Amino acid sequence: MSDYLEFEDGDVIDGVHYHRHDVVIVGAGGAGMRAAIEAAPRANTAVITKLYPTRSHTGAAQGGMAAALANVEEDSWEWHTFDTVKGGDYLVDQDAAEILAKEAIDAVLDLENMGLPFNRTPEGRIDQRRFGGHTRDHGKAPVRRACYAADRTGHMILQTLFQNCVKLGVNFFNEYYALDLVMTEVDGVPQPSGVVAYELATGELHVFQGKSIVFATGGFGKIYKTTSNAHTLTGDGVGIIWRKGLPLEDMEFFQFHPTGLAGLGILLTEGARGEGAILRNASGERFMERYAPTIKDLAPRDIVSRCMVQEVAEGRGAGPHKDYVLLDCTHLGAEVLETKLPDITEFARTYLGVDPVVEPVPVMPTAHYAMGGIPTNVKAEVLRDNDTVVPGLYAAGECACVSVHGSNRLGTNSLLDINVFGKRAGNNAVDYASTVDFTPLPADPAKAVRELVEGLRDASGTERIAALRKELQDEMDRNAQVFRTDESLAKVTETIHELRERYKKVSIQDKGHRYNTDLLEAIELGFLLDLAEVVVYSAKNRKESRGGHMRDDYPKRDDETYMKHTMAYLTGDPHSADAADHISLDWKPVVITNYQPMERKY
Amino acid sequence: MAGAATLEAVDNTAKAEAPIQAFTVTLNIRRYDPEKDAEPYWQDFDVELYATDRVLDALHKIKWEQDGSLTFRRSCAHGICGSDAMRINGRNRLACKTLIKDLDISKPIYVEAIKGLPLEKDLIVDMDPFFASYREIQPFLIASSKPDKERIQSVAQRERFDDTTKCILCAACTSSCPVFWTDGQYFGPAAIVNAHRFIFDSRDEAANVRLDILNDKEGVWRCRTTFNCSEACPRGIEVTKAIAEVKAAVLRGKPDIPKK
Amino acid sequence: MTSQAAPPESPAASVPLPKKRKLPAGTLYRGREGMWSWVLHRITGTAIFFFLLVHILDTSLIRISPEAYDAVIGTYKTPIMGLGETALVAAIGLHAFNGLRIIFIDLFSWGPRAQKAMFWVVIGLWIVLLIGFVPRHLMVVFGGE
Amino acid sequence: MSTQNIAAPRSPHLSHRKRRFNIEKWGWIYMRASGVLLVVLVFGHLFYNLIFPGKVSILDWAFVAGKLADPIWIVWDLLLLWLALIHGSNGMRTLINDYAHGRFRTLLLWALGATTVVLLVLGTLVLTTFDPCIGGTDNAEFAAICAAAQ
Ligand SMILES: Cc1cc2nc3c(=O)[nH]c(=O)nc-3n(C[C@H](O)[C@H](O)[C@H](O)COP(=O)(O)OP(=O)(O)OC[C@H]3O[C@@H](n4cnc5c(N)ncnc54)[C@H](O)[C@@H]3O)c2cc1C
Ligand code: HEM
Ligand code: SF4
Ligand code: F3S
Ligand code: FES
Repeated sequence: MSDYLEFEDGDVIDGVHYHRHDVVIVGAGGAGMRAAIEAAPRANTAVITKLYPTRSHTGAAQGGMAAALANVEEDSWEWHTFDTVKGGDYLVDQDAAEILAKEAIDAVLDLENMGLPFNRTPEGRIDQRRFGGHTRDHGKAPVRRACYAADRTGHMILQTLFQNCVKLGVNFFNEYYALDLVMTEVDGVPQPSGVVAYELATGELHVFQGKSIVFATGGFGKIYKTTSNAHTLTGDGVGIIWRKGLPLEDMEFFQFHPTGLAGLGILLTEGARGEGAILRNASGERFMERYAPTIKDLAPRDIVSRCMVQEVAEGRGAGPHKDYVLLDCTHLGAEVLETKLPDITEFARTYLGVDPVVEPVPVMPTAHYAMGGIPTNVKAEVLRDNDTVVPGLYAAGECACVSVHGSNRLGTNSLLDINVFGKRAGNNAVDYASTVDFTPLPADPAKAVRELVEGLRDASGTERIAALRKELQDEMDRNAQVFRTDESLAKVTETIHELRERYKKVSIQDKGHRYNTDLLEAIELGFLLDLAEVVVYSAKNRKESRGGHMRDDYPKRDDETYMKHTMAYLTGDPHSADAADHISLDWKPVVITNYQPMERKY
Repeated sequence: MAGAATLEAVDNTAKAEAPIQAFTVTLNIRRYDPEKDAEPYWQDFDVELYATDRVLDALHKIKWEQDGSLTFRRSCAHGICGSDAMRINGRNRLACKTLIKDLDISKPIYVEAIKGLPLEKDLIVDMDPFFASYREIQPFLIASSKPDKERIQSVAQRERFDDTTKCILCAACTSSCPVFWTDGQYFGPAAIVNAHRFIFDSRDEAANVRLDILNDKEGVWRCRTTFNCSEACPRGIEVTKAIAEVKAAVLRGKPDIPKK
Repeated sequence: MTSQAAPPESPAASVPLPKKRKLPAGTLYRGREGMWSWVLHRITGTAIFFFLLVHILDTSLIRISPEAYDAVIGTYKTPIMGLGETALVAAIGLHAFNGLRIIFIDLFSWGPRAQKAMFWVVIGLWIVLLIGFVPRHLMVVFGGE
Repeated sequence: MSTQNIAAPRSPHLSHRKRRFNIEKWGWIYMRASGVLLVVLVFGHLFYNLIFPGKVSILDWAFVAGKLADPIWIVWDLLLLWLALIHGSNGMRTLINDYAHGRFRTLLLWALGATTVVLLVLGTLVLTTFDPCIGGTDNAEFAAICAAAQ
C-alpha cells in the first residue's frame, strides 16, 4: 500500500490540506445543493464551491419550472414527456424524459414544502403559466405547466435550497475552486478517489477524498461573447472531466435564447411571451405567425432564435443598423409587467433605457444553455463510454447530459432537471458511499494542480488572458453561433489552435497568494479553450440541422445518419494542431420508448 | 453564410442604440493587498468608457487591460447574484447595476470596499460574519405537518412577504448601516429582512422563535431608522419598513398576517 | 466594443506603478435624509442631555438660597448665554419634531415610505419655530435692560 | 479607524442571553412614549420660562419660587425631570453601547447610571421640599401666601 497516501482528515502535508468525506459535491448551484440536501443528513458530506452558494447562476433563472400539476388546467406527465422529446428534436433519451416529467410533480412539491414561495392561484394552489414548447395533448395548444415565483423562480429555488442547506448544517467550502479530479489506478482501472481544490482566500491547495463525488458545476456559456451566462460559468467541471479522458456528450448543442437584451445578452424570460408578449420585426409584423402558425411566439427556442436571425438577415431587422427585432410587451399593461415580470422590466429600463410598458424592447438571441456535457445515466452516474459507469462518480445539472434535453432544451425544463437529477445524484451518491470503502489517494494527488498553478504564477510570457478570451468569444459568436457552416467551423478550429499556442505564453500580473482572481481567470480560460474546441469539433462532425445546432450548409434534419448522440474523447496532446489528432468522436444510440421521430411542426 | 454575416451586425447593436461616444473616466480605487501593503491606499485609473457601460465594465477594463491584480468579486453582471456590492462615490451599490451615465464623470469615481466587514483585499471583504448572522435567525421554513400536496396559501398571504423574498444577500444594506459600523455586533438589516421573510409567511410555525432571537440587544431594537439600508438595497426592498414590521410583531407577540 | 482593443504594449511590463494617494480612511458615507436626520437627532439629544444635567444642578440652588440661585442665574444673563439659549431651543425643536417623525415611522405603515417628506416637514416646522422664537428672544437678550 | 482593527462582527461572546426584563424593548417603547409627553412638557416649560414673561432677565429666584408655589407646576416639573432625564440617559446609554467598548464602556455606563440616580433624587428633593418662603420677598401676593402657610 506504500504507493498510496496515508493521512487523517485535517492533515496538512507539504502545504496541502487533506479532507475526508463520504460524499464530495462540487458546485453549490441548484443541482449541487439539491444533492447536498439528500446527502448531508445521511452521510458525511462536503460541498466545494467556487462561489458563495447564493451567487450561483441558478439564481438568474426567471421563468419557471415545469411540472404537470394540473393546478389550473388539465395536464399529464405523458404530455410533458412528449413535449420534452419533441422540443429536443427527438435526440432525447425517452426513458430519462419520462423520469423527468413524472418526478417533476414531486420535485415541485418538495420545493414548496421546503418553503419556496410560488405564486398562487385564487384557490391558494401553486399557480402555473404557459411556456415555450409546452402543450396539451401532444401539441394541440399551449398549456399552463410552468410553476413560477414572479420572474425570479431560479432565485427562489436557489434561496430555498440554500435555506434548507443552512437548516441541515451542510458543510460548505466557499470560494474553493475544484481544479482536478483525482483518479487512482485500482486493478489497472483509474477510479475516482478525490477532488483537488484551490482556496481563493489563501491560495492553498486542498484535497478532498470522497467515496462518491458529485459534479454539479453548471454551464460554460462564457465560450461565447453574447451570453446570458455569468462571468463565472467557465465550464470548469466539464473541463476537468474532459482532461481525465472521460467522454463528453452532445457538445455541439448549445441553446441560444431568443430574447437577450440586444448587444448585452442579459436575458428577458420566455415567461414574457408566456404572458402574451409578441416578437415583431421592423415593420411591426408578428413574424412568428409565418413560421409557427399554431403556437407562434411560443415555439421552442431554437426555432424562434433562428427565425429572428432570419428576419434580420433578410433585412427586416429594427434599429438604425436593422440588427435586432423587437419584443412588444406594451399591450400587457403596467400591472402585469410590474407584478408578474418586475425584474425583466427593470433590466430593460436599467440597461437599455427602454421602458417595456410604453415601448418594445430590442432583443436578439443570446448563448444560454449547454445541452451537452458529462454523460450520465438516469441514476446520474457518469459514463466512461456508452454504457460503462465510473463507480462513485456522479454529475447533475447543466454540466451533465442525461440526456433529457436532446438537441434543444425546453424552457423551464432545466430548473426541473437540476431538482430531479440533483436529488437522484445525492441519493445515489450516499447509497454508493454506504457500500464501499474509500479508494486510496495516490501519493501527492495535488501534483498536477500545483504545477499548473505555480507554472502560471511564475510565467513570464507576453500574452494577456483577457485578450485571448475576448478573441475566443468573438470568434465563437461570429462563426459558431446560431448558424454554422463547415467553413465557419473550420475557421474557429484554427483560431482555437492559435489561441492555445498563445495561451502557452501568457503571464499574469498578480503574483500573490490571497484572492488571486487573475490566476483563476487564467485557469478558467484554459477550460474555455478546451470546451470551445470540443463544441466546434462535434459541430463540424454533425452534418445536419437539429435543435440548437443549425448548419446553413445542411439545413435538414437527417435521422438516417445522425439520430444518435455524439460522444467526444480526448485521446491525444491537446496542443496538436489538428483537432482530429487529439479528439476522437463516437456515437451513442438514442433511447426511444414511445415516440418515433417526426417532423417538428408548431 | 447568411447567419454569420448577420451576427457580425448583432455585435454592434449596443453601439447602434445611442450616438456612441467614448470618454475618459477616472476611477479612484481604494486598494489594499495584505501581502504587500500595511494600509489601504487610493489609486487612480483612467479608462475609456461609453455612457451605457457600468462600473463593473470599468473595473473589468482596468483588470483586463491595465492592472490584473485589481481584485473584486462578480458573477452574474446583472444584479441578481449579489457578488459585487461596493461603495461607489460614497454609497453602497452593485457595480453591475451602476451605469456610468448616472454618475458625475467630470470628477473621479470613488470605488472602495463595503464598510464594517473585515477587508481582505482591494474590494473584497470577508463575508463570513455576514452569513453567520443570517444563519442565526433560522432562515428556513419551519412547519410540522408534511402535506401530500402543496400547502395552501392565499394570494394575499403570499403577497404579505413578497418584498423580503427578493433579497440576494449582497450585504449592501448591512454594510451601509451606521449602527453596524460601530461594532459589527448588530444582526444587521439583511438578517432581519430574511427573518421577516419567514415570520410573515403564513406557512411557517416558528415566528415566535425568530421574534425572540431578534428581541435582543443586538436585534431589531438597535435599528435607529437611518434608512441607509433601504436606500442601498439594489433589489428595492423596503428594508426599514420590514424592520418596523418585525418590531411591531415583537410588541404584539405575533406577526400581522392576513387570515385568508 | 467589438474592436480588438489592442492590449497595451508589452503587457508584463506595463503594470502602472500605483499612483498612491493619501486618504486611507475611506470616504464619508453619503447617506441621505434618513442618515442625516439621525446624525442630527444624536447630536441634539446629547447636547440637550448635558444641558439638562447642568440645568438640574443650577435649579437645585433654589433650595439653598435665593442669593446663590440669583448669582448663578445672573451669570447666565449675558449675550453669549442668550445665544446658547437660542441654540438650545433650536436643538430641542429639531429633536422634538424629528422624534415625532421617528415615532410616526415606527407606528404607521405609511411611515417608512413618507420618511423623506416628513424630514422636510420637520425642517419646515423647525424653521417656523425659529422664526417665532429667535427674533423675539434675541431682542430680549440684546435689546433688554 | 480602518475596518481591519475592529472586532470581528457578531463575535460570539456578545450573543443573546435570555433576560426576563428586556431593557432594549422597554427602552424603545419608553423613548417613544416619553417622547410624546415630553413634547408637551418641554414646550410648556420653555414657553412659560422664556416667552411668557417676555424677558429673560426676569428669570430669578423669585420668579421660580412664584411658579413653584403653584402645585401644578411642581407636578409638571417633576414629570419633566423624570421623563426627560430617564429619556436622556437611556439615549446616552445607546450611544455608549455604540461607540465605547470593553472596560471603558462599563465604566461609562456606571457613571451614567450614577449621575442619573443622583440627579433624579436631587431634583425630586428640591422640587418636593421647596419652600418658597425661605427667602424674603417683595412680592405682596407671595408674602401673603407665606404668611398664610405659617
Ligand atoms: C438567465 C438565465 C435564465 C434561465 N431561466 C431558466 C428558466 O426559467 N427555467 C429553467 O428551467 N431554466 C432556466 N435557466 C437554466 C438554468 O437556470 C440553469 O441551467 C441551471 O440553473 C443550472 O444549475 P446548476 O446547478 O447546474 O449550475 P449553477 O447554478 O450554474 O451552479 C454552478 C455551481 O458550480 C460551482 N462551480 C463551478 N465551477 C466550479 C469549480 N471549478 N469548483 C467549485 N465549484 C464550481 C459554482 O460555484 C456554482 O455553485 C436559465 C439560465 C439562465 C442563464
Ligand atoms: C421634546 C420631545 C422629545 C421627543 C419627541 C424625543 C423623541 C426621541 C425619540 C423617539 C428617540 C428615539 C430615537 C431612536 O430610537 O432612534 C429619542 C432619542 C434620544 N433623545 Fe429624545 N426626545 C425628546 C426630548 C429629549 C430630551 C429633553 C433629551 C435630553 C435629555 C433627549 C435626548 C435623547 C437622546 C440622547 C436620544 C438618543 C439618540 C440616539 O440614540 O441616537 N430627548 N428622542
Ligand atoms: S436586503 Fe437588499 S441590500 Fe440587503 S442583502 Fe438583501 S438584497 Fe442586499
Ligand atoms: S441602515 Fe441601519 S439603523 Fe436601521 S434603518 Fe437600516 S438598519
Ligand atoms: S455581478 Fe451579480 S450582482 Fe453584480
